[in-house]
Amino acid sequence: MSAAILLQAVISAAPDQHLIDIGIRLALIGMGTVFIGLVILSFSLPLIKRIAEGKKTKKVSENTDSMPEDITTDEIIAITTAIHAHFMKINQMEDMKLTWEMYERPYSPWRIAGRSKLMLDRAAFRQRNRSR
Amino acid sequence: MSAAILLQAVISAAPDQHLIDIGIRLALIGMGTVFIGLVILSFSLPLIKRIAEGKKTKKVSENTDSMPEDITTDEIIAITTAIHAHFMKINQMEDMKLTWEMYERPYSPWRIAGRSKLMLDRAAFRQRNRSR
Amino acid sequence: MSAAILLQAVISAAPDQHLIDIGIRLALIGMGTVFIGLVILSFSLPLIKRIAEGKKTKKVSENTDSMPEDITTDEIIAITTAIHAHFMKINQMEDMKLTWEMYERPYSPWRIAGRSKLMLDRAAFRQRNRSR
Amino acid sequence: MTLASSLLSALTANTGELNLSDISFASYLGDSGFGQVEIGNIIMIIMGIVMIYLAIKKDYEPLLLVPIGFGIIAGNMPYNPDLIPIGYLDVLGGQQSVFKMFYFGVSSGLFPPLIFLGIGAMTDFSALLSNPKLLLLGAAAQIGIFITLLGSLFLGFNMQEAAAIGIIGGADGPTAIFVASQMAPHLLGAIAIAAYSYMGLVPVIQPPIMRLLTTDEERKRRMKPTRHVSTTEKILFPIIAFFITAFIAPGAITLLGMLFFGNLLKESGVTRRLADSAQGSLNNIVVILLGFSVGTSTQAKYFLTTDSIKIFVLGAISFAIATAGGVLFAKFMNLFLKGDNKLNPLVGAAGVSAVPDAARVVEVEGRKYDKSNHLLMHAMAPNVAGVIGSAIAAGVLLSMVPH
Amino acid sequence: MTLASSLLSALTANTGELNLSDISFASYLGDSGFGQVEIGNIIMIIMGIVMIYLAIKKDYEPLLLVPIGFGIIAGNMPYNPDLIPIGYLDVLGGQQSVFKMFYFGVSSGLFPPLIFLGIGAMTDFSALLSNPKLLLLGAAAQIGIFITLLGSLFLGFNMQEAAAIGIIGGADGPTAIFVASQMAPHLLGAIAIAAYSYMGLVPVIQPPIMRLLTTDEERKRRMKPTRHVSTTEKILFPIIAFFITAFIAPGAITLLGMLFFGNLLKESGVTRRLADSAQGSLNNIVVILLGFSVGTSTQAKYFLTTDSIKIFVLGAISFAIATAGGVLFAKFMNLFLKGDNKLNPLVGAAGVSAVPDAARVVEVEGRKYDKSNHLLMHAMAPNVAGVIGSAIAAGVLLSMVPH
Amino acid sequence: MTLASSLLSALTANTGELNLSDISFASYLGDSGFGQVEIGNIIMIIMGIVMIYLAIKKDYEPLLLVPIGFGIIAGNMPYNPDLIPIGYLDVLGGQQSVFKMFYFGVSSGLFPPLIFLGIGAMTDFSALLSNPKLLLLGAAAQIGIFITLLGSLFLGFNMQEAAAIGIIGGADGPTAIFVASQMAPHLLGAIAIAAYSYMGLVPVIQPPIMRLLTTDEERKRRMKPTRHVSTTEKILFPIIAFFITAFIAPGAITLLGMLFFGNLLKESGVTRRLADSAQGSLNNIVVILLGFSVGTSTQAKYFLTTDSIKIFVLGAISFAIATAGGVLFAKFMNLFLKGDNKLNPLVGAAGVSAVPDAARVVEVEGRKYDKSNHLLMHAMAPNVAGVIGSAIAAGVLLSMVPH
Ligand code: NA
Ligand code: NA
Ligand code: NA
Repeated sequence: MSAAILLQAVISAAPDQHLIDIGIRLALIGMGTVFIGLVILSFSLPLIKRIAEGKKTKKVSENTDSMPEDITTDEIIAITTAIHAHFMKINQMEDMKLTWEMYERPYSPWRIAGRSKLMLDRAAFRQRNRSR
Repeated sequence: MSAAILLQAVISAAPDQHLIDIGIRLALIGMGTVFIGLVILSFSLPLIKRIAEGKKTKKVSENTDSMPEDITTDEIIAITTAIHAHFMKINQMEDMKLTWEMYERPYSPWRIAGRSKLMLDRAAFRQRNRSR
Repeated sequence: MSAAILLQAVISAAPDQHLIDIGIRLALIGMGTVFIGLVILSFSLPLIKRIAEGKKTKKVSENTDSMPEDITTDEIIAITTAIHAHFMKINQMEDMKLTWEMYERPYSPWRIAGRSKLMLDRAAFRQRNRSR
Repeated sequence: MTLASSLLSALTANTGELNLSDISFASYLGDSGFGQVEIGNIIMIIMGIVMIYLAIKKDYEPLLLVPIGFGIIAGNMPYNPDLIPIGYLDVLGGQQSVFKMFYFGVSSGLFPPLIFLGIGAMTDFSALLSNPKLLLLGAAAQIGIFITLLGSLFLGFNMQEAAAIGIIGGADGPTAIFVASQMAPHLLGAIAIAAYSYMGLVPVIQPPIMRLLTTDEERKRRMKPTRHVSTTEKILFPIIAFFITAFIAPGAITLLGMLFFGNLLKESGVTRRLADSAQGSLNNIVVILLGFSVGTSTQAKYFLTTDSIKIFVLGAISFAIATAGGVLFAKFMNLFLKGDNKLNPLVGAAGVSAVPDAARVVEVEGRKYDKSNHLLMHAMAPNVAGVIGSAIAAGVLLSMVPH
Repeated sequence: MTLASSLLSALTANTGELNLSDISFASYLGDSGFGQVEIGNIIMIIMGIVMIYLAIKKDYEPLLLVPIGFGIIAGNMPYNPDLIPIGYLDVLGGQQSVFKMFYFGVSSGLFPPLIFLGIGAMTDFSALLSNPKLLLLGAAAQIGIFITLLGSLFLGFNMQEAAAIGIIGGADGPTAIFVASQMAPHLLGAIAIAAYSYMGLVPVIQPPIMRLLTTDEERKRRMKPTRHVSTTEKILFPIIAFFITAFIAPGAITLLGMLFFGNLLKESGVTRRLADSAQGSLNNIVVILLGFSVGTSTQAKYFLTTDSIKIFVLGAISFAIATAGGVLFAKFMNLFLKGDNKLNPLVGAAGVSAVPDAARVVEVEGRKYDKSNHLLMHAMAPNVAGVIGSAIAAGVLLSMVPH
Repeated sequence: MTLASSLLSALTANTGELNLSDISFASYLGDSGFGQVEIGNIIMIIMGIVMIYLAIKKDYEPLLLVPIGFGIIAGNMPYNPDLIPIGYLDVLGGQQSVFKMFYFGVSSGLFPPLIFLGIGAMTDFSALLSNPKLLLLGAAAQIGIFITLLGSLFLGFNMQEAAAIGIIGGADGPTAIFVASQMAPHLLGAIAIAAYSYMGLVPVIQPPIMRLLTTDEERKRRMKPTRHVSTTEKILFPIIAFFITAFIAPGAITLLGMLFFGNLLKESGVTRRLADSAQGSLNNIVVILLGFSVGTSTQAKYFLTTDSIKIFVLGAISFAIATAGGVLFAKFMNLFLKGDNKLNPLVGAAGVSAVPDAARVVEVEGRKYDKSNHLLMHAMAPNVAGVIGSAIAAGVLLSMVPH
């Protein structure tokens, strides 16, 4: 039932492999973009709240500290990293990595991923404390 | 003041007899279609009532018997037959009959007309009884 | 700060004198038309009131006499004449007079202007009386 | 004035090239109403004012006659068409006039079906459902259409024109406009004005004919009260009625489709907000633009022709014949009906359509002879049937007459 | 019938030249529904009636299914296209059919953004603002789009067609129509009908999948109440959200721009009357015309193809996958969430969009297992996020697939 | 970015021919906002946000500035125009962008007359009817138009452009758009934004000028109460006023025709439902689309030019001159008026149009010097006269300047 299995099934039986290959890439980029878009949007929501409350926006790292009840940012990063890695495993990983490296400095999603890896640990730690 | 007299007046004085002839045919077919359309629609109304009431639609012959208060169907047929015959007398009767015979089996209006002739007698009979 | 001074300033510094000349004419005709349009409209308003009241519309000259509280007609003429003369002084007065003379009989604004000159005196006189 | 015009059209040709000598109050006056006015414009403007007067003072179809009346005034204000595109046919330098864009809704046939959508969404077909035989009166009154068609041929119009003129007898403005837009666009203005004018004048035209053709006893006759109609019947009706009428007259699919669609939105009970807008804001917007556009299309130079006069004469006759047709057919039906099934023949006059004015005229006339005899509900049945009937007639003409 | 048709098309060719012998009741019948009807039309008309029945009896998206259903009936009534332009593609003698003019709003892509304007003006994004992590469910459910895209390629559609078909999985009618109008206009009818049908059938399709993929304990789980959202947040949201999403998916600027514009009109507090019309009369008018037009575009001769059948099959699968995607992703998120932050995975099903039906289904399902557990507000967050998500997906496809 | 663009435009050229290597996250990013953004876009987007802020926080003409502001944001979001048609001028593969279709209402000149219809249907001309001499103030303020016209010529614009820019001084958005659409379509965006911005800023621009040109005594002057105006007068007014103004300035027939038509619908008393829609839903719909379209037409690459800057400077000057013109002319009129007929010169400032903001500014200023002195009703007369006055001015320019 997983998306990966379905994809493989489709690929193996496909009549025009070239088109299917492009389709898979499109699907990966599309699904990735949807996730990135909505993740950034979900990041922006606490920011909107902050602006609305008239407070100065502090640095993100402080943010999370000052809002102990709002752990969504960390959680979201954790989840996103996982889903991201999941999609990446399926297909032309190296190929894409290569392409991304060209753009790494200004927009690389890897930097977010890397940073979120760290946060994942921190978030997990903090959650354990809270859930006691 | 009757339509027939007016028509004759127009025809006799018309400058382009050909166009007037076509116009008369158009008028007859048009007026006939308007009547046929609205007659069929008026027939359908008791049917709609029946469907709305959730009853199974019985055969039309039984219908009229089971609804003694609703005599409109018969009356309408009687009236339609008369108006139909009236229009038909005016003009190229045979010509049209000929054309219609080609189509008689599936859609012939003559079948309705013939059937309504019968019903006219029945309706007239029943009405006499009711009006006592 | 007066419009005339500004106009002169613009004219003197203009790069394409031909276009500026046309522009000035346009401005004069345009401003004149706006005033004429709204003046005629303001004249029509007492007339509308009269019609609405169901009275027969008397001659204009009688109008002003029969409505001592409504001195607007005279006042407006006085004001219009003044503003008209003001604009006319600015520029090609003779030139325009020439053109207008061709059309003088049916639509000449001069006739209105002439008549309003007279009225201006009358209005000034009456106002002096009233303001006592 | 000719001089001024030619000077300025020369001016227009050389866009951007302005001559100082051309810019004068004199040339401006030549292009203003003072220089451009013609007697035809004045006649039309007076006609527009009369329409507005009748609409406001006499309450004759004000929703149509006020927009049309003002449209006539706006369409006939004098201007120089070489300088500015204003009129309903004007295009200048590739830019259409705004009135032409409004008029597209009329000339393309787009507005009439939208009006029918609104009519459907505001019409209650209960009266018709409870008394099927009254449908026939709505058929009979369409004789006005076909007699007028023959009369038009007789007066020298060609077949397309005659068909379009005939539809005036249907007493249904949107149908008349729709057919005219497809069959005889050059007569659309006159046909539309005639149709709407006579619809407004229904309270004037019909009563004498109704009185002439009925006896005092007939006019006092009372009719059996109508029965209650269930919601399910009302929901089924637009679907089944559309099926039947569209099958018989495919040319009427567009008009009847929208009519019954609007009615289904109203009766379904689950699309209230759509029905509200169909008969509310959408209908109002279309009525404003349609009425105004029809008015602007009466520019004197195109409108004041002998054809227009013929159309007005034919239109008056067609309304009279349609009314007579309805009344006489009701009397004819009475030959077959007995006892309290007999019809009050006044009800036949409502078969012309002109919803709901013709039905109101029947009510008023009936109460002149018996103050407590209310015919309105009975008259509504032939009234709405008349709308369907003239749409079917239009459908037949649209599919039989090549255009 | 072929004879009658050829006779009359000959007639049409010689416009104005009428032959007496051609004008007969027989030829008229040949051109009426009786002569022109085909089995395909009957099938489609029955389909239209079924849609109207479901809309009225079962309350499945009636605002869409009633107009579409009646449009299907109107679009499939038989007629002779050589005589009268009626169908949604008909042009005759330079005159477009009215249905074609209505359909322009669909084929040009004009109607969907106007619908989005209305959706924006009626949507309250509070639920989403108060619970940002639920946005991810709206992302996850879009897997339906891309799996369907691959499935479509697999079934032999080309890339443009596959992209358009995929969007059915977004469960968002206007988005599906918008993409199809740009990418695969020839499939627009089938895609639109499939999208709206399955949106109507959400209460039928989703529950079994939701039950299959969740445990009893999960279905009973309660979620933390949502927090209060200030007016300023609501005003800032449409501007910032538009900025982010448009930056990431420029292809969605048209749709998302109108969505967030409508929302700003609603939330600004100073443009109440504009918001009222955007979500009221304008929305109603567009819904009427869009639904009806989509219906008329199902003329049997173009619609009844194997492609349409494939699209319906793919559409059903895509809804199922999208639902599963949302539910499974909620369970996946629970791996990272602790205590009362854990999600009730039923809420994931609302990620498909189909606002607000999918959210309502979640509420209903949740209460089947715990009568006092209200999930509606929680489900609204992924529900509206799903709209944004599928618009982003559409934007990606519009800008990556050449068309 | 240039590489990515060229790669993908090559891709577009071979529609249907997709290369695997072209489909990558990198190329996608290149076409997204990240790759396409330019500094001009950011400037414009900030401007849009400022407009929305002013509209919401300061209540400056929010019905216009919110749509325009969001339109600016939407129109300046970066995208690759070789891939997707989004901008207000984009056509790709024969498909117009939706924003271009919206913009048609602006570029064709269709929207402004519809706005005038709505203004007419919501305006009460009583104030003007009860005090005819205040009409002259509405004439005087139009000096702003013609001085600006001369200033524009002086700054190097051609005659058509100068005429269009001049109309900004009329303080009437729809009139400015209408004239610009006919005379200088390439400047329409800048002219519209300038006109609406300064209309929003009327409470900022006018007061200092009003204070500068008046004495304390003048500002405290009270005016005679207005008289009652009968219904018949109100009905006659739109017809007679249209007749007079259209005769004198035929170029204004379109605008003034719709204005007075709307007013007749309001005052006739028999077309209430048409007036309601004219000033309600129709007006709202047009305001939404017009504002948004004007906003989208400020795409940085077309908008950020020295011409735009000149237009903004000229616009500010023209508002100042118009205000001064109105105030000074009131003082000039006082030379001829005696006793309690004398005017409070503040009222002259309302002659610029900008209904009803300018009148409200007069009220506020007046009450600063005498709390119990209400000038609003007196200011409404020159205010509505200003609308008529600038339409006449527009009419003169439209018919005298070849375009
Ligand atoms: Na009729
Ligand atoms: Na979705
Ligand atoms: Na003004």
